[in-house]
Amino acid sequence: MNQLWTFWQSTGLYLLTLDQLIMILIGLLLLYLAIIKQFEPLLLIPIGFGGILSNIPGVDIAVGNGVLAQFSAMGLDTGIFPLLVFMGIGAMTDFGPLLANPKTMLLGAAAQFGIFSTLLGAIAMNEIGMFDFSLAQAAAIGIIGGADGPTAIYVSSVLAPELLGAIAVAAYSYMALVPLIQPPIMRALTSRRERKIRMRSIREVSQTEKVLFPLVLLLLVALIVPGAAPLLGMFCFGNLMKECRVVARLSDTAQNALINTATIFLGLSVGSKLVAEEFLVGETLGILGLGIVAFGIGTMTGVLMAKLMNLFSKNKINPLIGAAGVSAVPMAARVANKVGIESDPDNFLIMHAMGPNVAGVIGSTIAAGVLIQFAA
Amino acid sequence: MNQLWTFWQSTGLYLLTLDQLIMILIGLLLLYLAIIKQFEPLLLIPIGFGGILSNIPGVDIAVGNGVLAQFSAMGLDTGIFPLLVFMGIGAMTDFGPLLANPKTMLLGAAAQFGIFSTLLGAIAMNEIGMFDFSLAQAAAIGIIGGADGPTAIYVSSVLAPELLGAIAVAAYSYMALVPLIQPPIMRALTSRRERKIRMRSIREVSQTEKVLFPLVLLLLVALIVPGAAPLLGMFCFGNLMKECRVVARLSDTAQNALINTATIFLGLSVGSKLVAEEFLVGETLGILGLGIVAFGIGTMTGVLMAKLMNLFSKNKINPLIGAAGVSAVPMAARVANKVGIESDPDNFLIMHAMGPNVAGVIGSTIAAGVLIQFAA
Amino acid sequence: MNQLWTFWQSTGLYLLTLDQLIMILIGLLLLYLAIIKQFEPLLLIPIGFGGILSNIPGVDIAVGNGVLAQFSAMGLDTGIFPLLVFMGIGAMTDFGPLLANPKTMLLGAAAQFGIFSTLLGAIAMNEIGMFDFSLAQAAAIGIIGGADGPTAIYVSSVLAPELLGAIAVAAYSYMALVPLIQPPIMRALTSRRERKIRMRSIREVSQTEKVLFPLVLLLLVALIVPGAAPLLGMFCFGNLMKECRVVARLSDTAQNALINTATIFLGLSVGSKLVAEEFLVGETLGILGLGIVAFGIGTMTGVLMAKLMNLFSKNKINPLIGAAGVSAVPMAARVANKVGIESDPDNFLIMHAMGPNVAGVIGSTIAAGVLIQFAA
Amino acid sequence: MENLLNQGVGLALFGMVTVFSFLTLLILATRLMSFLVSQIDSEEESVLVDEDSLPDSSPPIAVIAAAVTYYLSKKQS
Amino acid sequence: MENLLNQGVGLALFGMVTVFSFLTLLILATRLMSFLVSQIDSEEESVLVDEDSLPDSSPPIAVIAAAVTYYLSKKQS
Amino acid sequence: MENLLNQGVGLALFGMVTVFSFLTLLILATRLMSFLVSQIDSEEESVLVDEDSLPDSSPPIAVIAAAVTYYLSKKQS
Ligand code: NA
Ligand code: NA
Ligand code: NA
Repeated sequence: MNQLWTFWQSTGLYLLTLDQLIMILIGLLLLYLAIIKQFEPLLLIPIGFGGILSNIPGVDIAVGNGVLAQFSAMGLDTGIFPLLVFMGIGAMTDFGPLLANPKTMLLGAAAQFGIFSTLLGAIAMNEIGMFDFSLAQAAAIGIIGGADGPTAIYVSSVLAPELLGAIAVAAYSYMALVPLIQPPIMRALTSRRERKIRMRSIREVSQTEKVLFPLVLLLLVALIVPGAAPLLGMFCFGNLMKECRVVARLSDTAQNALINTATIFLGLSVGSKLVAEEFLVGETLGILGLGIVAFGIGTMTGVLMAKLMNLFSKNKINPLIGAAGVSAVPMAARVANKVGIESDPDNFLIMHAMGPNVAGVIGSTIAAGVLIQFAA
Repeated sequence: MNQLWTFWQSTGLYLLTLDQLIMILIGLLLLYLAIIKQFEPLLLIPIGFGGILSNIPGVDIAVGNGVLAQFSAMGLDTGIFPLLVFMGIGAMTDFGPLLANPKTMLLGAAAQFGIFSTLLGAIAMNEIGMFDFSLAQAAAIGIIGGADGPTAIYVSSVLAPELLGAIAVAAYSYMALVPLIQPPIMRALTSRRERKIRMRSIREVSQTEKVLFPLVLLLLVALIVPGAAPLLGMFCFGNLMKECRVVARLSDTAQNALINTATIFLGLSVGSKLVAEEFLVGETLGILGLGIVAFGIGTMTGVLMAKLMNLFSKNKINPLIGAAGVSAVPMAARVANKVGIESDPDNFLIMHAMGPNVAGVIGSTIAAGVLIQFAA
Repeated sequence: MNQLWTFWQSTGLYLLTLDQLIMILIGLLLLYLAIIKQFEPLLLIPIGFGGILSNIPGVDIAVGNGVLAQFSAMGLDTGIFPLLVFMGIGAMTDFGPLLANPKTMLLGAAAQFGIFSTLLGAIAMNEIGMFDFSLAQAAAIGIIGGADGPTAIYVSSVLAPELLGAIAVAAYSYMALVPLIQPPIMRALTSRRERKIRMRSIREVSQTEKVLFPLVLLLLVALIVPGAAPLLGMFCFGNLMKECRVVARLSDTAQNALINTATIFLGLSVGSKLVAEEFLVGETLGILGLGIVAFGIGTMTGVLMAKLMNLFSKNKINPLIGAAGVSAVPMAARVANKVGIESDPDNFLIMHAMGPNVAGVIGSTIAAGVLIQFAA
Repeated sequence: MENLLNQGVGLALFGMVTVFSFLTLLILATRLMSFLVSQIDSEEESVLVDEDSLPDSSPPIAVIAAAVTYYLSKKQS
Repeated sequence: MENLLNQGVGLALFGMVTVFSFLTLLILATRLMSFLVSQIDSEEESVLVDEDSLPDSSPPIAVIAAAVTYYLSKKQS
Repeated sequence: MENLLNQGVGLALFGMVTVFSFLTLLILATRLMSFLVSQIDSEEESVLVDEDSLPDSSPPIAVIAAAVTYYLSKKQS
């Protein structure tokens, strides 16, 4: 009898708290979003599953010597996993469209207003007494507006590890929601005529330019915003391996086995931060609310910048591609294309939108560098 | 001359002890079994080779800062390597046959008698004064009966790291010997008529069921045997990645580059435990002896449970598939098929045997969870 | 204004020192050599890029908790990365040509004179008061003459980590320069008639011999030079996985995902040693000078040994293949073939040269073992 | 020694009972799951893995917010 | 609190200016790079990635030695 | 300094002798190995890698047990 009692006390049925139950349900919800709604499944499946594992009572998984705690210590607290993912993304990125039309970089700059206005929003929430965010925390929340997963995770692991779970969940969820969040804003800010603007066909970019660009980018970062060098450095390294064409086997591994492994470990590690005490707090609500505002403002400023540029240039830009400046590669570029087709079924904007789309990645990395350097 | 003497003293010829020589020969024997007899070569080649490396005198390989000592500290002492292998196996496992005929799970339960009777056998050896096993050691020895390599390694790394080498060698060797150990027992316990039983064809299982099953399994584990959650959690995670079909690239890496890498490191790490002082002890003989008994009893109880179930059910089970309940995936299922064909050349049992076969994996993981929770 | 000043002080433009600028230029030069001149790009691209990252001012990349510092601590200081690369090379090596004509191993032995004469050269530089190398440093410099990248990195990580950057750069640069360094020496030491010697066609080697060879090699190492066992052990393990043919999936991962990942990390880690204080020193000049002498002497002694062997043997060896004994697989073997074709367009030496070429790898590993055992 | 024997027998019995109970429950849970799936599948076409689907218009992310809010409100009361 | 607000506004302004300045400079640098590449490419055929090329006869490794020498000589003087 | 020179010359000589001795022994060992393999191969067909073979009836795992037993018996005596 005594042994039965001991057993009963060891079961999850006995030990499970309401907090843990809610977190397990949230984990299942993330899996549902990832599998059925196809919300960024590559990250949300490991995050959701890791979140469930982390809230199983009576066993050390996300704490102590548990396996997820070890993954987390190995690659999340150290920044290694997001940097490896970023290297792999670099090895998959084609800067061709951006090089063909460099001025679209300004769209990728403008869309980063989302980051900084969210930072201000977080501080405003402090002002009205809702929360008590530090500057570093506000900066980490702001980075959700960068619409770039590994950057958001990297920045929060440095500035506000205690908010990492909520920030990562918000960042990936809203990236998946881009097709819902962006179109109404894009339609509201543009006339039908603007949406019909056809852009000039893109010039072909030589391989030499593609090889040199990651080096030019890295050197400029080194000279101006060194704080962005770890992130952008790994990104440029991946891109150089791809474009130089003499290390195809390394580039292939960076794009496949290595990024996949890093993604699995990164997702599980982020999942290990979904423990009730850290996630079931009012701040999470604030983060979710601020995150959607961030995406909205980024979309808005991207579109407006395109309209502003059209005032001064004769080669008109279709302002829809400004929305792609938030990053969320390649979803936001596809959304720009889709909204464009609504007004003119023969106007394919996807290649034009890829330029601001990858510029948005650069822009949010620079913003991340500034935040890490000055908000830490 | 002096330098020659120093050199001579640094050579293996001078330093090699009898113990080390025997261990190197055992390592060569494992390689022979793996390469010529094809005994579980994926694990026994790294284990055997690691065993040889670990017994080279005059250089730190399995000790100090040696490379195998580092692998071992990194992934064996921490449990990471066996868990990654288990994740990969999950990503390769098809629960379809089990879902088509869930009651065959009972066969996978019954065959775990092998684990617990071996535990008792180890304690009985204590009683007659042969050895001096602790409860944790007896439990770790028992898990050999689970016929599942990563589970055996994981459990012994937690409960009895000092026996890990012998337990891993015994577990993989006997898994390879399943085609020799099982058939006589299967024939002895069944009539020719029973061996000829044809089972109903298996229903098709929907993809939705396959996606939900790893979650159902994980949640049940969380509620009842949390101690099994690390092992089964990683297994279910691998399986979910495979079945959900939206993260094919992650599933592919889990099934290939990642499990292969983890297998190489795991095997070498286990090999680093094959040092003479730990392996050349009487306990190893006891473990080898108990291990074969464990496989025999598991086979027996699997078959007998099938016969018992037939007493109460009108859909008769061919009792040969009970033997597949020990795990040893997919060897034991193939053996059931082969013995079945001896009695009726048109009776293909392989698909029916896959159900109890994977149920045996679940069963031994649950047993492992109980042992870790209550014998530690 | 204050903030602008703070920002200005945080930029690379303000912080960059002349040393760092020079190192960044050297990093760019390495990338140029790797990409345009195709100097060993697999290693020189990560090394060069890592070198640039490491010299970006104002941010911790190669120091403190920087990502390259972490890679370096994880796998370079511990020896793990070069050993994994070596395992992969083992899994890609075919000992067939060597087994067909074992006496060509003597060529691989002779070419290691380059190692030891460079060691003496380093000490001679001490004598004339140019530098102040310790015995361990001189030994690490000598290993450049082994013409084998991972071996050079492994040895210097053990004997002289402070020289690792310069030694690795020299080793890979000269390996890439083999087609320039070797031919004049080969032509000077051989007569046109010798260069026209046709060698007997190579016998077919059985698979059994190929499986046994790595084990014979490992056991001989264990008995005679245990210090070489970590390097040669991993090499033989890779080769056994390939030749035994029962673990094709492990061999495949060792040859692809695993070696590529290790190469990326190894290259970046070596790059992290290219910091100005360690690289921009007179010793680097000495190392670069000694390195080219090492390659020259190794080539010379390889060729001369072939001529010496021809005095005692009736099966004449074409002395050009002696130059392949330096290692630099497979470049040196190709150079032997190319120089041979100059004299006789129908005389293909490539297969004959592969024997001494891989023997050179064994030879330099043995030399490395001796140096580690007696110069540490 | 006697004590170890008792412990061992207890652990063996208890372990075997747990394994059996667990797998019996798993049979029931699996059957229930399969039954529910067949019910749902017969109503609608398979919902799984529709490559072209974009997220629909009622973002379930709101559920997370709702869950946290509800939880916090209960906690404070 | 007031202080945090000030800091935040400062950081936001400053961050946005930096992002814009950086990307503007990047546009200029990219254009310059593309221009130079087009000049060089028009002179000679593409130099990149010639599979058969062996290293040519003026080993640029010498440049490393030269750089280090030059640097050291300046340092000592 | 003189000492370092001596050490260096000693190490160089000794290292070169070791490399040569090792590879000479390896030639002999390789030849012996190839000879033995050719003898065995001529007697029977190649034994390696027979995909369909199942473990035969005299389990060599027993050899491990025998080795350990033998070793222990000698140790105790
Ligand atoms: Na962005
Ligand atoms: Na089992
Ligand atoms: Na060599």
